[in-house]
Amino acid sequence: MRVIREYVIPRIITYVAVIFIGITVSFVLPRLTPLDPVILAINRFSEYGQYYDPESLELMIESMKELYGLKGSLLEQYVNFLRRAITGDFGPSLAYFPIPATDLVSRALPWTISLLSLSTIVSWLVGNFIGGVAGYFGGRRWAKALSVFATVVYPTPYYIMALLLMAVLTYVIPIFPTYGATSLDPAFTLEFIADYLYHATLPSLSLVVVGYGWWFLSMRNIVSHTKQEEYVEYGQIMGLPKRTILLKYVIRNSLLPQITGLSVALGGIFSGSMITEAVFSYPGLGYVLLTSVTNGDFNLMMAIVTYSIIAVSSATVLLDLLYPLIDPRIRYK
Amino acid sequence: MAALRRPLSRLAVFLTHGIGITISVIMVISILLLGFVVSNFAPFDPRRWNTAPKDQPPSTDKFIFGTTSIGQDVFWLLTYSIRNSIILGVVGSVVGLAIGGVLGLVAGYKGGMTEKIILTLGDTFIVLPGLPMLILLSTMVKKQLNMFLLGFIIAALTWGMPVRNVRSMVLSLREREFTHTAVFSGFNTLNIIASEYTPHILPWVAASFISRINMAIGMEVTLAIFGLSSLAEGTLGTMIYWALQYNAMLRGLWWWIFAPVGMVVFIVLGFYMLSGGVAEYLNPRTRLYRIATEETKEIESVDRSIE
Amino acid sequence: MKELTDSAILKIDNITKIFKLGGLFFGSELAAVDHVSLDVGREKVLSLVGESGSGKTTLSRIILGMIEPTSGRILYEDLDITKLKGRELRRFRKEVQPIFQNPFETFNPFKKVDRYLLGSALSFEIAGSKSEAKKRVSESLDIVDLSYNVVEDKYPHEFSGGELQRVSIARALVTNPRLLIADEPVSMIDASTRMSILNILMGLKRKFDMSIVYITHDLDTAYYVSDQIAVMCRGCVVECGDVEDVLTNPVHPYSQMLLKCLPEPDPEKRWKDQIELAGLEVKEYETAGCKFSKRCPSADKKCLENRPPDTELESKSGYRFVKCWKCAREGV
Amino acid sequence: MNQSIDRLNDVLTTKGLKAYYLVKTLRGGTAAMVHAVDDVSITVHEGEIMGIAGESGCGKSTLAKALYGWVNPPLQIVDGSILYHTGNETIDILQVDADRLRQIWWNVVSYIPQSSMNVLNPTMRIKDQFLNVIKTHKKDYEKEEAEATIVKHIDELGLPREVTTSFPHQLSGGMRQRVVIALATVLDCNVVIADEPTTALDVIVQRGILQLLRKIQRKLNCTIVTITHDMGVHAQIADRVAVMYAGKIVELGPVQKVFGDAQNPYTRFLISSLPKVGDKSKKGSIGGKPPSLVRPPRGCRFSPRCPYVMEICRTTEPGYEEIDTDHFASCHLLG
Repeated sequence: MRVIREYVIPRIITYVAVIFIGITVSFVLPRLTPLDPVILAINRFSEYGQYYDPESLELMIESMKELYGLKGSLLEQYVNFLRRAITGDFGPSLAYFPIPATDLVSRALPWTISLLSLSTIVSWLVGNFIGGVAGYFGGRRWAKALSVFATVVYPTPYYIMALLLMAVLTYVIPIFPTYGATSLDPAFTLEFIADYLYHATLPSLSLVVVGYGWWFLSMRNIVSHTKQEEYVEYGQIMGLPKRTILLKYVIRNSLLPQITGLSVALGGIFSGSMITEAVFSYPGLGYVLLTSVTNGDFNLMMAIVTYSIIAVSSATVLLDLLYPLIDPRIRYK
Repeated sequence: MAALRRPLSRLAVFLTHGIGITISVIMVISILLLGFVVSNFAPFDPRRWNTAPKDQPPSTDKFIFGTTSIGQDVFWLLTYSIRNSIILGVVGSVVGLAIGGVLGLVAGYKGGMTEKIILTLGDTFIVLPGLPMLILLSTMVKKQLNMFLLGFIIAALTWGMPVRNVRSMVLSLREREFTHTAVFSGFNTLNIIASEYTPHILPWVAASFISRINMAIGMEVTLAIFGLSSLAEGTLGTMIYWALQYNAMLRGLWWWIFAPVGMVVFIVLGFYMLSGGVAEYLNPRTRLYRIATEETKEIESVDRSIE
Repeated sequence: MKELTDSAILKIDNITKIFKLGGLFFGSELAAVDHVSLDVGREKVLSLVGESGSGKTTLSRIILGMIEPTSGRILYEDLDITKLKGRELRRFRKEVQPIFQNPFETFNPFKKVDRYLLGSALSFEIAGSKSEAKKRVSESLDIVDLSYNVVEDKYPHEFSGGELQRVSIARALVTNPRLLIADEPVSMIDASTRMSILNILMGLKRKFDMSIVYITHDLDTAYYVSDQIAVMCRGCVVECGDVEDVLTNPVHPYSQMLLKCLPEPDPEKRWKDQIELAGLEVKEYETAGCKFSKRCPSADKKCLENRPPDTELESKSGYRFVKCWKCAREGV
Repeated sequence: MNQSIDRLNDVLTTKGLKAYYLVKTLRGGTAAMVHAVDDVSITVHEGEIMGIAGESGCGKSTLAKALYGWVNPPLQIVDGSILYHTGNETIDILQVDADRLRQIWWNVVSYIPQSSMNVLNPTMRIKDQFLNVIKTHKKDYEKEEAEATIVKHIDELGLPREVTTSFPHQLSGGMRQRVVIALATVLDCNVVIADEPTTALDVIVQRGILQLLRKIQRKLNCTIVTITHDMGVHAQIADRVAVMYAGKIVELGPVQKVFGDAQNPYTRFLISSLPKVGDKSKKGSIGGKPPSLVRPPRGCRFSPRCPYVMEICRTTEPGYEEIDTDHFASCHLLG
């Protein structure tokens, strides 16, 4: 089918290229820096007053190098890193030795994905809809008030919002838990879901509130342009009811760029959710990343980086492929 | 004096252009004053520990913003942190914008294979989730971390977006007729980019420079929460880090956590509104309308838009 | 087309331009300009006439070197435009100047207008110093009935459409060009001042022996201004020759249809018959044979499948061609 | 000729219509009034095609919007009335409230906007855009019946059936223009106001559209008001023509009289000055530029550019007299 050939295949090619370049960059960059992670790890150990005689120190460095995959030239390291990475093996995690890094990541990924998708969808829908309506009825006072709220909320970084919410909703009015996810093991029982939601509210709330600000402002901006389009004026000239003009003419045509906007914003939202998880010690990728960083767990970090790149670019490609189903103009081409 | 009159009158119009702009200008000026002027009057080096009695709540006579559990005066520490965070923000914003801008110009003007390569690279960095990369990089350089190095790391991760924006601007400008007029008037490529395109690209660059400072400050604070920022150096991020480390919130030392968090929100809001105001003021359409109505006493040009 | 060496200032030789539509690798192709060969007579005004999408603007952009042709070449005097570099490119840009459709788009809204006038004089070594440049600019402004102080220190929006287009013509004249490429110079100008610009253009041919390529969709102004005419349809030149011959008794069915559809400003000469409009015009580019065959009343299978040859017809000036199977057969 | 002119009952009359744009300059904030339509009184007969001619900036588009009752800031009606005579009652479209206006639209008068090539909603199929209009303006709306009307109307106008199921970007410019015309005439309204219906089209497609307009007028027996700067278009399809200059009607009358024996110098210039195939004679152009509508010149607005200007022209405005049956003109030469 021409559309498949013309639209799908180039997208897949860029998808693979992006992942490849991303992984290569995240592999090469740290190795370019003059510092050697092994020496760093050794220094950290010796900080706790541990004394090693020279040969055991030598042995330790050798085995650490092996564990960190720092053996041989950059190219050799790169090749066997790729060979192992394709099979999902990033070597063992140093902090939670000997559990393979991949297991830790695959355990944490679903939490992040659920938190991320839940809050992104909510903030996308709410932000766009209210932004669209506020954009259309620009002059009204409530529209201006909403705009001011969004302007204040939007630039606030995720973790600051997380801290503020944590302060207010767990300390001042303690109705939410300060950390952790659910104490029960995951099962599709009502009780588990209720407990899961109870714990996930604060982290997702901070993501939703900041996300809402971004979508509200960008949608209001797009709508203020769309409502000056000729087909909208013609809809009004034809005397169509305001509701039809707002929904079928203004918002429908303004949503299209917001879908591409979503795929561009995914990278940022992903990082944002990781920070929020760290602040709320929510057991997603962010929290695992925090522990891997504090313990200098190099392999785990590499695993997290690789999985995040794959997760984000897959979501972006998925959105790009869905786009023609929504925008008739692309579908026809 | 006359030469001064025009820019001053232009500044006056800018300041009164919108309530949003006036507020944001006041906020930004107060931030810069605090950070770069007031901080020099600190009686001692606020970053050193135990220079003030611990856990003092804010009081009007001695410690207006209170003190920390590690014996630091919150107010003076805050002024230091503002300066460092702003330096970091400016470096992160400018360097990233420069890299992205130049690559965008080259991609837009050259086209062909170079454009495809630059764009794919740029897109990778847009899609790349910044946080893990940032953390990976800073763990590597943890020891020698200073404001400029941190700025460069942030710049290295955020040059993706400007490439795309500048490229699309250059593409549309290249199609415009006045580019061909300039070419046939004998101006070379450099002259065209420098004097023909800058008035069109400037608004975006100015607004984006200001809003990118927010992004850079935000990234540093993120690093600090992970304990990766240069903890000795005083930045808004490190203040929050130590406050969290010593559970300032749970122990009721609200002023220790509130000062940096409040200041981050204040800075970010001020710069965001300023960037919005600058973008709106320099936006080609409104600027043209202003030039038109300023110069011509007659509003001839206004007639033409109305059939 | 026969090689007209001496009397042609510009020879367009089998130029084709194919645009790729759609995806990165597999897009569909559209021949905006399809094997066009045409000569621009020295000190003559040739008008390029056609509807939107006929390829006339693309061809003009190729002549000016703004677009790369897919194949074919264009000779200006002894230079092959498609392969110009360095000094030769500079000489080409000095001697061939463009005039664009929308005066307000021709000048950068944020730049003062005299920058381009003085710039042309200085960068092509017409004038050594600013004062010398100012003198040269005043001379060309004089040709379009404008004086230097009207133009000095002014932004484009401070002029009316008619005035600014005259400034644009003056800018083109500063470098004493040999050939002007005017792309729809009057279509955006209101009727009352349109005639003054057309008269200026015609004056240039007489006073400065300049050749002009006048691109338009408006047959009336083409008849008024030009000596020779080329009618384009979907990328091909279907008929060309002296404007008197082509527009008073056209041979090609497409030119005939164009003339028949011109709304005469005379209530006595109203259209009698209904014309049938093609369903969805998009497919016309893809026809292998004559591009007009789908709408042509006297088209047959041959017209649909293979490209019609260029047949020369006798005429006073010896320059008359048509691209049509029927005309080739009947040898009109 | 379409209808014999003797059936003179009017369908639309304007009395002393003044429509101005209130424009604030940025600097001092002083409000300026752009006199786009200045004291215009015209009548339109039932079942005729009335042309309104004039260069860009003469206010003819503003008049078109006012006639349709589409008045939004900065445009405001300063004076005068616009009366529609339908069947038994007469309505002044400027006085009715919003709901009544909505009933009038598409039932009494419909509007074809300028640049109709891009007025169709890009993400909505043509059929749905028709259904929207019918649902809003037809009292007892019923989907099947509406769909049948659409198909019948499309066939009547000679448009291919698959147009209804396609999106606007799938159609060519000429086809989109025809869809907009079909949209405006789907509910058999009395008056259709078409603002520059064929400007952006090619000559061949333009002829098709103009002949379509004439066919609709004959089939639905409605009145069409066409607004364009192209005198050729008026000559081809209009029964009567009004010429506008700087917000005022300078001449109005049957097309033969206006073209054959133009009384006002500006009309004469508009008709004779334009080049025409077969006529190589040198054409002059009137000097100066269209007058500012903010401070229109005193006396006759054409006086600064009129070759026959007299002293009186610069001081007093010429009257608007009927020189011949149903042929009006305003110029001091007619004195």
